[in-house]
Amino acid sequence: MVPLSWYIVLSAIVFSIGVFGFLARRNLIIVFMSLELMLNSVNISLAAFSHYLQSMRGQILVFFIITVAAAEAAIGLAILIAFYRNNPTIKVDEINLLKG
Amino acid sequence: MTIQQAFFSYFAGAIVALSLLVVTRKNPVHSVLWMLLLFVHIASLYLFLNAEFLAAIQIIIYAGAILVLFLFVIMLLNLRKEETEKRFQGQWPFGLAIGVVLAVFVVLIVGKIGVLPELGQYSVEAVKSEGHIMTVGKVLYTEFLLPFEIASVILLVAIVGAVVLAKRSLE
Amino acid sequence: METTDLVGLSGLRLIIPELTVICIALILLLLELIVKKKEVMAAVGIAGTLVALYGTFKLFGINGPGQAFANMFVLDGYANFFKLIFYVNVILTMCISLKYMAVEKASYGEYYALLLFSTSGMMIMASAADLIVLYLGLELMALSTYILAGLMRKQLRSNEAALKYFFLGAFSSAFLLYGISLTYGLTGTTNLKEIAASLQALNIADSPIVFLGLIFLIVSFGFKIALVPFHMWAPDVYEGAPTSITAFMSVGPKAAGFAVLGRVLFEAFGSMHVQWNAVLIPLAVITMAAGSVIALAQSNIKRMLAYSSIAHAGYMLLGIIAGTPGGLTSTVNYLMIYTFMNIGAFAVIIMLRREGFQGESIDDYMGLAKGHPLAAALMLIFMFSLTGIPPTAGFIGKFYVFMEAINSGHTNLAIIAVIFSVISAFFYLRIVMYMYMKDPKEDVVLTTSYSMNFALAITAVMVLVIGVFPSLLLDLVRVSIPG
Amino acid sequence: MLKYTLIPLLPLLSFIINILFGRNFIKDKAHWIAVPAVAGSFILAVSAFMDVTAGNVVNINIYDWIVSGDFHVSIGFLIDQLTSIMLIVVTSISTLIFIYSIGYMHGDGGYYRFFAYLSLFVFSMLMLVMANNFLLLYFGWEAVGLCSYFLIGFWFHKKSAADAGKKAFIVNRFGDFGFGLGVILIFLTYGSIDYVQVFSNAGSVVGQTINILGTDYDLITVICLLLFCGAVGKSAQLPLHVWLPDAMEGPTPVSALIHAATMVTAGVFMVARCNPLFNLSHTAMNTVAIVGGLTAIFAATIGLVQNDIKRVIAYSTVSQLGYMFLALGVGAYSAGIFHLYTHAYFKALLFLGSGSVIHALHDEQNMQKMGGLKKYMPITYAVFIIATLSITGIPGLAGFFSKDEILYRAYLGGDTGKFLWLLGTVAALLTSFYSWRLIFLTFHGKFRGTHEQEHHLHESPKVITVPLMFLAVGAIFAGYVGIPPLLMEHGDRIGEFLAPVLGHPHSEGSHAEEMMVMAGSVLVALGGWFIAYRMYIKSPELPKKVGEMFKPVYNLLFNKYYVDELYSKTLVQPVIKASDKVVLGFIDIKIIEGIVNGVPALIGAFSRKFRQVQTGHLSNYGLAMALGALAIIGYMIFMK
Amino acid sequence: MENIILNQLSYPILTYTVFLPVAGALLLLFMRNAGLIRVTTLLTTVATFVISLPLLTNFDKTTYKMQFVERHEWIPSWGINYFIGIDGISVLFIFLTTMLSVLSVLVSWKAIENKAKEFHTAVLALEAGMLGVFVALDFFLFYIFWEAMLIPMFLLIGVWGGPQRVYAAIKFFLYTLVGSVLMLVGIVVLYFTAGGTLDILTLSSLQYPLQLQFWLFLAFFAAFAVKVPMFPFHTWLPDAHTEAPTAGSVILAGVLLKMGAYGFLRFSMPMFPDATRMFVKPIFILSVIGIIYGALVCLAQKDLKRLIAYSSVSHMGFVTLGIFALNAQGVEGGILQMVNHGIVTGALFLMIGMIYERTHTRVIADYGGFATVVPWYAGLFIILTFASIGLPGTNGFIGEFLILFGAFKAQKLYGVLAATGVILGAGYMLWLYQKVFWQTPDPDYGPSGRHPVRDLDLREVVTLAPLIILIFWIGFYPNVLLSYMHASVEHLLQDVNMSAYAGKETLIAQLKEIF
Repeated sequence: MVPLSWYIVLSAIVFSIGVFGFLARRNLIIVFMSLELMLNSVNISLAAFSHYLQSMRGQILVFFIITVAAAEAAIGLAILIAFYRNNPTIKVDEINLLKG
Repeated sequence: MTIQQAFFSYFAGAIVALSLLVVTRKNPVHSVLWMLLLFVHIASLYLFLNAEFLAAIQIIIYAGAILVLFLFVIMLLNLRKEETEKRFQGQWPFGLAIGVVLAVFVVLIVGKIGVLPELGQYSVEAVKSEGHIMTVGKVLYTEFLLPFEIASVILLVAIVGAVVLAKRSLE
Repeated sequence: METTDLVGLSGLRLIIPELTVICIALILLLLELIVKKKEVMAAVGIAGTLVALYGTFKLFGINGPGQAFANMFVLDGYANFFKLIFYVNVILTMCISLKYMAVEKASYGEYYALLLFSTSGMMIMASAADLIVLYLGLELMALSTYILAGLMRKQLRSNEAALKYFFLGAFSSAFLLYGISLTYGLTGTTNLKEIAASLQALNIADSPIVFLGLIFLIVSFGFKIALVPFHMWAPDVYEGAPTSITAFMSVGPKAAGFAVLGRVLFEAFGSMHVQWNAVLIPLAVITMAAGSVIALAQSNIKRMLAYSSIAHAGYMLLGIIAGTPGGLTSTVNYLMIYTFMNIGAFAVIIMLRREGFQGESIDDYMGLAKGHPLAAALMLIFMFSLTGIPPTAGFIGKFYVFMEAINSGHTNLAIIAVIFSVISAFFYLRIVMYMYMKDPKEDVVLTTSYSMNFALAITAVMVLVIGVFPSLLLDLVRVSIPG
Repeated sequence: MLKYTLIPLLPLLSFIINILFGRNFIKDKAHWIAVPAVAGSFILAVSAFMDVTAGNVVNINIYDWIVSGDFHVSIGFLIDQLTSIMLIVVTSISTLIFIYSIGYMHGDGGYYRFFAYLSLFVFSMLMLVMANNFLLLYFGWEAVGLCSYFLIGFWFHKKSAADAGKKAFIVNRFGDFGFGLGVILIFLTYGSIDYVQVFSNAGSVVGQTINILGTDYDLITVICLLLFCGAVGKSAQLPLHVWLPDAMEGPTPVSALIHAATMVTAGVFMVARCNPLFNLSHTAMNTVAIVGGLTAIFAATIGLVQNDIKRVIAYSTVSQLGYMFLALGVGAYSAGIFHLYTHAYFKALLFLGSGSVIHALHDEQNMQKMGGLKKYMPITYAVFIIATLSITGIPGLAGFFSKDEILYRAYLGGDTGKFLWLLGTVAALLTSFYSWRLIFLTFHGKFRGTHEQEHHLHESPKVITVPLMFLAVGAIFAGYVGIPPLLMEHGDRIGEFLAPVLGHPHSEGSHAEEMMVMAGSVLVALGGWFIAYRMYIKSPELPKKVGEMFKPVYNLLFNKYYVDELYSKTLVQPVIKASDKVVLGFIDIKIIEGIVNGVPALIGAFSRKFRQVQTGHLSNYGLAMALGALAIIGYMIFMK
Repeated sequence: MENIILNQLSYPILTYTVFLPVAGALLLLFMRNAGLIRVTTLLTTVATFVISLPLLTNFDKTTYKMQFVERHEWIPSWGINYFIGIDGISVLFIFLTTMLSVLSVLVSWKAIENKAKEFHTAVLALEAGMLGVFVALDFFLFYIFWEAMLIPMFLLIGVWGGPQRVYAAIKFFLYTLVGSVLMLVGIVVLYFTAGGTLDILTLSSLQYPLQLQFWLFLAFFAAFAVKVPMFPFHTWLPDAHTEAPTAGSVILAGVLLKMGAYGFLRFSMPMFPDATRMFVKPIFILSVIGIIYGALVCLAQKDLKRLIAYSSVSHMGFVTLGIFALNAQGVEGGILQMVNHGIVTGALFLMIGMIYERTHTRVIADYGGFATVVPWYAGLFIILTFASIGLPGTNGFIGEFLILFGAFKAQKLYGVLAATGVILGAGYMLWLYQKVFWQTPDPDYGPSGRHPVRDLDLREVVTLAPLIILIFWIGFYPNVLLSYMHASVEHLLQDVNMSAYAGKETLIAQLKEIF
């Protein structure tokens, strides 16, 4: 039997990797993917909890998270495209018109 | 170490490694491809956890829809010069530090997870007897009707939003 | 759970307001195809909102009938009052948007639909009794708002605002989900009431894991209500987004964030009051400090109001920190008042915008009182209200919050808050000073419309009336959220 | 009662009418209102005097002035022997000077104003002497100061006049500061500030002490000394004498009335009035006497070398006031008042006479530019001689009687008394010298002014000379109310008259002693004349020689012991400098304003600094969020 | 509640008095013609004055109780009432406020050309606010008026003021706001300590623990000391006074400064008697410093208005000194001196405004010999000068004397030190008078000069006349005002001197406990 904590630790590590990606990468698309990574890490822990609790809720939430992730991807990439049309860059550190 | 633990260890190791690859590859297309592999591994983990339906939609939606969308956009934006430039930004050491510290903190805290509340009605046997998809469907359409409906609205908004924002010209 | 109604369709009655709003939004989407006049769209939107408002209070009274959908959805006074805030917010936003969006060349029909979608998301958040519903409502609201922020597709500012809002919003969502997952794992449920029961039953209220989950929840809610240091998006997004959306955002998502923050902390984690207070108190202090102080150096009025909005979040947080029903009441009361004064202020900002003139720089307000005494007078009222000077509503809001903070023993916090409110007075006064005490640089032409005038009239009158007869509002709040 | 009220009220009415309508309507007819008013007061005063001689001492309260807690004070009058004498002095001299002013001030732009102020002064002075409590006394006290301020600064376009007015008021404030505190202390001690109650209870607090900065002092002494502060200021005693010589910037009738005859004697009056208190404090009495004696000789020495005719008389006034205090200090209150009364006449005469001279010379006041006026102005010369004889104490004239009484009483006052007597006698010598010097320089010898002045020289008109003559009569005969017992049994009628108020002198000496003192004073008076005669008539070059010989002394005297300079250097300039440079420039602007403006500036600097945190980079924002979350988690871990 | 007397008149006189200006202000919103606006404002202020007169005539001087009381429910959920009434302390300030408002409208008749409507609206709003402060018997109501007043005053200074007006206005606003928000915290603490009421009379009748008293006193002190203003919180005053338009300066000096001291009397003393006694010494010290300091700074001033402004610091030092003497003479003198200061300094500002209209300079050195140029003006000015110095016969004397009396009675040393302020006061005022009015005038200002300066006209004399009359009236018959105060002051002092922690030793012991 795999202990629950293994899953949770895995989830935590992946989450942290996602955070690292979000904070460190320049390319917005990869930043976005880091976000997806974070969501997936949550999904792992939710599924694990769900399993170990013998409850359905976690899995249902995973389902919704995936749904929302899809919607987010659509909107996020649309925003990215709209932005790219006006300012052809997707470098995080080149986007600072608004500041102060 | 039981066999399950060994398998888990492999998958966990792979997931971590793949995650790192995703966030460190210079070429976004490579990242996407590593991510595809990552999703397959995660789906496998779901199977471990007796969540067949999740494994399925992980592949179908995440890999099939979302990642494809990413690929589309990468292609659309035609990011050639990307490969010649720095992949990390100036603050990456901070990002790394935060990532590491966060991991340490969270692992320190959650690693001790032990006590779980009383078990629910959906034991592995119970789910197996009815079939996972059946169980999920039942729950989804009764207990979780409201969230389900909300999710539908969210998708609608996503469509509308994507159209409004990304359409070349409205007038 | 109702056994006879497995699907829980009987609960539909409770979500009539939400349904109404969503339906109107759908109708607007369709209507956009046939109707070209945006006034009609706005009118339908406002009418629909009014129907929903009527529905909310006619069907359920102030206190609401209770729960539905497997206890995931709750309709109580708390939720109803927040809904009132959302209705007011969306109606006023629509009123001030009409001419403005045309000037910005972003007058899409979807605008109104998205406003309503966003509102419905907020309403769901307010009524959410389950973390899953809460998450979905939050995402509904957030996704709509991301789009709205980026609606001026041709303007880089707007794009950038949407971009930043989206990425950071998603980032915070991930924290939210992580928090939810930990909470779920430890308590075995996502239902707020059951979480509370579980914490009690399993005696895990002092478990660090639960607290970690709670911290993640607070981080993500803190993002929505723009607490320092999770506020970084706010100034940029407020500045870049269309002004009407800035007005909308500065109230709606913030209120919704407080709605869930209040509900989650009080209903689910009431037993961990001490722990979350230890987190919230420093957050409140630095929020008030950063908001008040950084606003001083701003030259763009939208940006300044963004920082002001951050500072106000700090004040509102005092009510939550108090940890009493009264404290919650005071926060809600503050939010209602904040709605009027903030949208009023933004309405005046919008009036200055016209073809070829941004009207966002503070310098543009020089000598406004000379050419447009009425507009200047209204701005004056809103500025003093935001400062919290009687006899405006802003004072009542602040007073109540301070009162509850002190009542719960946080006198030091109240003293810090009043000090920062003095600092904040400086930049509000600066606007007044520019309007009244400087000579105009150039002639400012105001863009007005009937709906704009209506919105201004409503906000100004409410600010003054609540300021002088606070009972009108107080009684309502106190009935909604019984102490 | 109306009669008594009318005494001060008539001049007040005159003031009000003149000040309101003088400028536009009355103009140069102002004396038609002022003179009858003050003359009316004089008649009423005489009537009041009759009442008092008939034994009717009046003490009436007109209305409650201030009521607060247990503090209660009325506007009310006490008309007893002392007051009635003062009334006569004030009103009679005023009337004469008013008449004199008609001629003297003729054609002045502020003619109406002059009469208005003078009327106000008379009102104030009458209030001062008629008051039946300390606070009302204080009212009159300050009010006469006000009038003095107005009248010194009457020709306000002259800077010196303006400065002098201000100086007089402010110097007096120093004295009043003490006086005011004295009044308060009296109430706190006796629970009342009515004369009658205070004086009847005066003895009840003997031996009580008051703690000042940790040391215990005798309560009554403190009270008396505080009151005496006021007297020092008002009567120009050391060290607050500096304002009086400067006050000569005012028109000469003012100098005569206010700065010689009446106002400056208010201090004497007040101390005499408070004799029941002073009698209880040996220290206070001695202080009064010594201050008086020192002032007498101090001012007299300065008077020796001054050239301004009015200043000489002014220093003479200071000196004579010192005499009066000397008398009060040795307990000879009636002698002091007696001298006050005689002095009023001869000093007013001197001033008005000098006014006549100045008038004739078109505002020339320097005696070195006069001389030989005898033949042009015989009447003026005559009255000057009379006044001088009187002031130097030549037997038979008013000054002789009062001065002699003072010196005699001083002589009787033990060892201190002897010393005081010596001071007084030396002062008398000096007085005699400078008085004669004045006459010789002014009226004898050759005229040293310009030809044009010489051409215009003439005797003054009737309206000026007639009051002079009246005053001359006073200067001769006023003394006969107080003939010393040596010359006439029961001759001291004024002493007897005042005895109910002032009591009897403490000690009586022998005839021989009295004779000795009298002879001594007559001798020094003649000696003074002789020296002056030697120096200014016989050998006019002598003064210069003497001056050269005692150059340092001469300079010291000529510069009035540098007292003004001393005050300026040690008090006035430091205060003004400190207020500008230290208080305003440093404390107010640098420190307080620095903090007040510094805090917002600091916040502003913070603001500008912290807004840079908002870099605009998405990832930085994310970093902040993550850091925030991390900080909270860390806090949670380490706080556990 | 026994210690109130309900309004016996047939109409709510206090409400009318307070809100008539508001009604007038609302009326102004519909007017365009500047002349009409002026007339309306004048009529409104006059009407307010007339309406307020029955307060004086129908006042029952024999009782300390609150009179003309009106009480209505206002915010029931917080237990807050619309509760107004006056006693012997506040009645005089009502009178002063309504009178000075009339005069400040009169003096602005020609001076205000720009934005006349806003100006007069602000003046009326200000009047209502000030009146409200003096009648409020509910702390919440009080605070509303207290703060609301800042807005019109801020605008008056900032819009119609002198060259440095913006700086002055913001300084004024923020400075006073800092103080009042701390008071706000104090109010709330008090609210809960008293069990959910802000009724001033109830709050005054309760006893609070010493430690609480200590802190609350400090919180209230922050608000009141700034308003008074006491050294070292005074620096807003010279700027505000100097830059404000004449009407603003008059109201500022005449009424606004009084609110701080009024606050001490109405709140600090009866509510925190022990803390009050504890703080007597520090306040005495600050007051004495203020007296001397203000006077010294005056000596160094080069600007007419600034000099008068700093003289206010000095004079208000007397007021606080008197009030905290805690005896009948001191307190009554303090109150009287507040009225006096309102009259005299108000009149001084009026006069400076009048001369400024003519010469457009406030620099003292630009003047000289004006007694020849404008004799009537000079004549009235000298009256004010001497009233300010405190010459007997003027109102200033009565106030100062009673204060010094009270202070001397309480603490001899401070009484003596404060009395030196009287000397300095004469110094700077006479210096001012000499510089401005004496010596030879600049021929430019003469009738044939380049900028002929005319003497006062009828409107201006009418504006000043009431104040001049009051100066002498009070000077010779102060009981006309003092008699109103006796009962209230006596009651106040009873409150202060009777409390659980009587005795000095206990106080010090308790103080040690606090820290």
